[in-house]
Amino acid sequence: MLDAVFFYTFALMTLTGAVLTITRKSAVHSAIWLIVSLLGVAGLYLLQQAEFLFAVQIVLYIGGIMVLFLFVIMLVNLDEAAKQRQFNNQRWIALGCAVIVGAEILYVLAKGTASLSLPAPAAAPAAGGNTEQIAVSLFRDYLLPFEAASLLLLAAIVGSVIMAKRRA
Amino acid sequence: MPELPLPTSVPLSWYLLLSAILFALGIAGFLYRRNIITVFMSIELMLNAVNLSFVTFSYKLKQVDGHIFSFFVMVVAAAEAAVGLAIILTVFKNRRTLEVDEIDSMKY
Amino acid sequence: MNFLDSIWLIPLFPLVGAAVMLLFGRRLANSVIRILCPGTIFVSFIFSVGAVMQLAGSEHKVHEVIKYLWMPPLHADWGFLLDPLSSVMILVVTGIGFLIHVYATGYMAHEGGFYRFFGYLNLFVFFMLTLVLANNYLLLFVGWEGVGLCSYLLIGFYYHKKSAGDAGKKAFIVNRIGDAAFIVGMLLIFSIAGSLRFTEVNEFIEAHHFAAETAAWGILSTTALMLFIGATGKSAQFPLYVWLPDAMEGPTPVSALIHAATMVTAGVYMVCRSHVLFELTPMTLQIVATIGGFTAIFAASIGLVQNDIKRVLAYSTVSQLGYMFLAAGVGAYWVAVFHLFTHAFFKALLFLGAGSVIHGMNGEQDMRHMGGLKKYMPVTHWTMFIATLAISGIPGLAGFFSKDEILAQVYGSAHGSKALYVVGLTTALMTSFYMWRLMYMTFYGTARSHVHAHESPLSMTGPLMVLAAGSALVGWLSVPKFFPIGAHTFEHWLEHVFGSEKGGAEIPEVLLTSLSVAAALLGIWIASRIYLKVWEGPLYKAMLNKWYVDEIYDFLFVNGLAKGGGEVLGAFDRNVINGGVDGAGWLARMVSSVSIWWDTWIVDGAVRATSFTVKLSGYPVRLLQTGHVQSYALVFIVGVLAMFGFYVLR
Amino acid sequence: MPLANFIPTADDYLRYLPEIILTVVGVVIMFLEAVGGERRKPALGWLAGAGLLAAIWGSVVALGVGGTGFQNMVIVDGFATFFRILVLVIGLLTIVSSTQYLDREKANAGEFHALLLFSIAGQCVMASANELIMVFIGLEISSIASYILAGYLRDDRRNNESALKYFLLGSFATAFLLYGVAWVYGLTGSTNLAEVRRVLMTPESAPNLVLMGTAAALMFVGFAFKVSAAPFQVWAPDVYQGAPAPVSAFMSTGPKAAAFAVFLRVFITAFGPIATRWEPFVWGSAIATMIVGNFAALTQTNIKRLLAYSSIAHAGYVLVAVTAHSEIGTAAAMFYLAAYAFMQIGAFAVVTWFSRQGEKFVNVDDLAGLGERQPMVAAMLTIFLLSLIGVPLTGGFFGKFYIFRAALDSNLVWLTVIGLLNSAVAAYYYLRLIVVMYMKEPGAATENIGPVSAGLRVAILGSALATLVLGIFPSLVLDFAGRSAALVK
Repeated sequence: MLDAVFFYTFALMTLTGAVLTITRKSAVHSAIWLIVSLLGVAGLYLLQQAEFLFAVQIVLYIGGIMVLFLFVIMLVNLDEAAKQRQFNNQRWIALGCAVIVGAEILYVLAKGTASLSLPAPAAAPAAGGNTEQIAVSLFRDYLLPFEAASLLLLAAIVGSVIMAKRRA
Repeated sequence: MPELPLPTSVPLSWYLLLSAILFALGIAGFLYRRNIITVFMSIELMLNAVNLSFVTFSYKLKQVDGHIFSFFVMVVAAAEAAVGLAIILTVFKNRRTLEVDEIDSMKY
Repeated sequence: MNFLDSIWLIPLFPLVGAAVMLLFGRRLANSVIRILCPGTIFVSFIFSVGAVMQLAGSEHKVHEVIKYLWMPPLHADWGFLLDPLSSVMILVVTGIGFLIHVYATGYMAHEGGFYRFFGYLNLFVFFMLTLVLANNYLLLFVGWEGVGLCSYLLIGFYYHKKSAGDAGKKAFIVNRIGDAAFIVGMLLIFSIAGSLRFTEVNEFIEAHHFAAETAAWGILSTTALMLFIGATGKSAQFPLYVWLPDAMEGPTPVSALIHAATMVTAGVYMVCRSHVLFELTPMTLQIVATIGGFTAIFAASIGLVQNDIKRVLAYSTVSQLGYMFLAAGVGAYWVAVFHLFTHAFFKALLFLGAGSVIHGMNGEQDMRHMGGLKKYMPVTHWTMFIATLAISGIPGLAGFFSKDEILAQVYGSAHGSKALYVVGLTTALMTSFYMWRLMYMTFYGTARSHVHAHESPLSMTGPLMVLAAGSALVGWLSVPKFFPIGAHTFEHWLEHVFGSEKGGAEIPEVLLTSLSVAAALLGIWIASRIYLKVWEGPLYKAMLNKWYVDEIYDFLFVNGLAKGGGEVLGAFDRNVINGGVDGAGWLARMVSSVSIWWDTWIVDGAVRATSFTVKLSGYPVRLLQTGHVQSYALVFIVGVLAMFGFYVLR
Repeated sequence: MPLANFIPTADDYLRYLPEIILTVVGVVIMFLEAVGGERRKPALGWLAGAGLLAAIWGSVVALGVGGTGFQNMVIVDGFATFFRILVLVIGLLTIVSSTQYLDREKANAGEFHALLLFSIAGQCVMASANELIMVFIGLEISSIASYILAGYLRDDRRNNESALKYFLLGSFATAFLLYGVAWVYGLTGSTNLAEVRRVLMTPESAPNLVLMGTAAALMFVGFAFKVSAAPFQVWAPDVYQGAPAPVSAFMSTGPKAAAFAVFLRVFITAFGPIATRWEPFVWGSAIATMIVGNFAALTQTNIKRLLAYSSIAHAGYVLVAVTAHSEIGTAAAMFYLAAYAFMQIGAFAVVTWFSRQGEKFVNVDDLAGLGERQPMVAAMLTIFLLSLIGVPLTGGFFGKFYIFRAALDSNLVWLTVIGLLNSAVAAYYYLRLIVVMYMKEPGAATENIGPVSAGLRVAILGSALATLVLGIFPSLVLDFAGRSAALVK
């Protein structure tokens, strides 16, 4: 019962945050509502025993990415940006399409979940907490993606420096 | 750590439905916001929807592979944010605008 | 020397010539080029003659030389096949090609880019020889596209003329449509027979005893039809003929070589090459014959009133190619090849003669400004006279034998019909009319311009004379059965490929021959009545008469009938009163006007429609590519919706 | 399992040699750029080239110890090696054709080369991926580096715009791809391609087909974006037009080839058992792509944009081969991508040279009289255009021929017919370029044109040679492609 309460709370946070993110006029407000939404998602992670991701969501997403967003929003001229028209000409068509896409996904899901037979887990999960399991898995099975991700980050760092630095 | 019982009162598919709605909201934001930064934020919403699905499936499958995939998605999101915001900044420097539909010098 | 095993060298000589021209030509003196380029073709000719003689002497009438296994999974290689069919083709290509090269050294003497012209010309011969010597469809297609490309380069040779560039482009694109069908045909053949080699495909088809697809349309019929559509593109058959008349923008030797003697016959060659397949598909054969017959009469009717000397010949070529397909369509492949062979001589001669006239008239191509050239250009006149007799079907000359045989086969063959025979006979009448109209307007009567015409140099008249001899004599290689003298060499030679003729219905050959001769004579007579009479009279009357004819034309087809029915009656009256001669001319004009109407409105309309389509296609693009990121995203979403909708709705 | 099982073996590292070499060389280049002076700049290009050559060697070595590695994360087989070498060669041609460009636009060479190497490394990761997570990471490495490359001249407005559009739409499409991956994971319990296939093949564990098809459709969005297939192709013209010419050349070949590699790998290996589910929309997309690409190209006046549309059309032909989902289809797609890469890079190399500083001359009419002023370059461009049209004795012809053969083999008659008609339409706009080059009087753009720089000359001649070799001796490449096309063992 308690988890249901938590679920509805976090779900409400997530959806409200998301709706307000895409409707608030000011970019700063949008960013703040996005943080609320991300917090809601983090809560949902926790509900599903993903403690590690919960932590990463808070530290990396909210603490890192969103701060970066806010930083950039501050950097560009905020006053001018707020005065601009916020929604483009195709907004009604766009909304309609987004609704239809959502409806279709929901429909397919609803139709599918009746017969949604997830495969049985291949092996019993190893003992230990979620973070420990992830650590084991990440550094054994997923060692290569982990290393490859470092190349990704390197490329991203170099790229953003090139874009941001002043021309020599 | 003792294993928590499955939350029986909330069916798993609700998480998936929530994720779908979140994804659609992200699409909507991408389609109709004019501020490039907000458009970009909409993508973050979509990625979160994806992560939520991963975690849910992972929970159901009693695996951590989905968690790891989500983790990589976040890493990539961070990298994209850095690069993307840098690109947005150069665009702003050159054009003094953040309205996405004014960036249309090349068309047809 | 074993020429048979050296057939792979035959295409190589012109290639070497082309390579030298295109790489170093700029530094070579014209005198060197003048020797070198025709020289390479001549060497090829020698090799061809040698190989054909040895083939004739050998037991086996098929000789295959495979130089390199090109694509083993497709059974396609750089391999060459010499059999009676390809031997006829290489002789035509190298022999007539050589003469035209010699001619071109004179004709192009004062043009810039001499080396480039000959480079392309040699390249063309290379591809043409590859086409006819290929032992598989794929290599044939390489030659097929190659000749198209060279034709494009050579039509557009006059760079400064925009119309030339457009004509080249048109030719290339129209041919692409045919090529697309050819590729499909080729792929179908591969999927049926598992090979692209002619010998293996034929063996496969014969070994598996495919039933002839008489009752229902099947895969073989589709394959054959695809090949035929490919042929209609290259051989300028209805409705893909439209590029050929425009291709006359190119230099005249090019018209003679490519658009009369060799390249345009590639389609006929290809159909004959695939005769085993076509034999099994009577319905496709029916289409071939019908399209061929229709093209023949249709193009001839347009040719009746053309005033540009080269355009008359262009339509005549389309018409004669129609004859060849008519022959192939009734199953008389050897006759098709025979006509191809004789046609190569007299049509090349006609083009070269026309070129000589144009050369002598300093570039004038409009026959209305010619006349009376006989005394200034005697050699040109006499050689063209022979060619015109030949194409009209006057007994004893080349065209007579082949055309007569076609008509007889159309009449008598199991695939033929009386209706097609009538079409063929009418075409023969028209042919002799417009050819003599050309002769009269050009060489007889009084001169209608102040250009001082002069005879062309020997390098040009020489080939004319050789071709004239050919036009007169080659027909005797295969004469009608009731002829007391003459040989049947050609027929027997090709029997090795097509098999001997099956005994069809009894053909009243003498009667048919008399009819076709009568048609030819009638055409000449009408032409002489109209043009000789008119042009020999005072200039005033000539002008008046011309004006009057044009007026009817204008009235009927330009101003429209509504303007005054009375004048139509008056015009008709005058025509009736003026007698059957003028009446026949009027009728000819009328038929031809309909064809011209088709040409201006439907064909040019198609061209206009193309540019219209191009413009039109811009609009959806503007709608789609707005430059806005979000409308792009919207397109994405629409795509996603479509895909999901597919699952949801299904 | 004992820990020792998880320690990568030496063979594992050998299997990953090309990626390792590229990463190391990339890092070294950045280091040298920082410590080296201005004079050493040209050496960086050489170093990058050497790195690529070494990586090609590395790919061959890797093939020697072929198989799966790193806990099934990668698979090194003929298919992977083919695409690795292809993207490496594309990288090589890009480097030689960009040296003069970077000089001319006064752009920083070191970082450019490093990013290029990273991007290629990402594409190699894609080519050898055996797991959706590797597909995703490889895709992102390649994309992030190319976002930056597209906007490399950051003061240029067109570059900015190009980078922004590419980035926003790229991330958007990636989100769809990821959503699809999430579903695949949820439905099959794995992201390993072989495992996904196994689950789909087993009737008792087979998931709901509607959901599975939708997952495939979502993933298709991501791949279709990368290969610029309709309706996800809309970004390509703007991005290729705006990006620096050598980068456009690279983007329209390298990432496209790699994306087709993973596309084929994922859809044929993993989703092979549900082919009837995805075939219809790939079929539709193939037709739409060919038509949109060719018809939109008809009206273009900007050469870069025209080549962008043509690259869309060519993606459509390859999609025809994908739709066939047979071994010969795969082989045909491989051959076509190789042939296409050379002709496209060659054409772009000519544009790079011709456009002059600031890319002033990029209009079709600017080419007027090129045949007279620079006959050699004009002849080379003609070869590329003829190959793009698909004239025999060029690589483009055999590419198309094999693709349509594969399509007919799989009974895709309409696709074949529409494809062939499209290739007839395509002749129209390519010929326009040839006509302008040879049949118009030289204009302002061709009057004072300088000679071609050494690097570009290598790129142009090399591409032309490759185009002709692929056209005259297609079996050299086709045999290898045919042998390695068996994705399902």
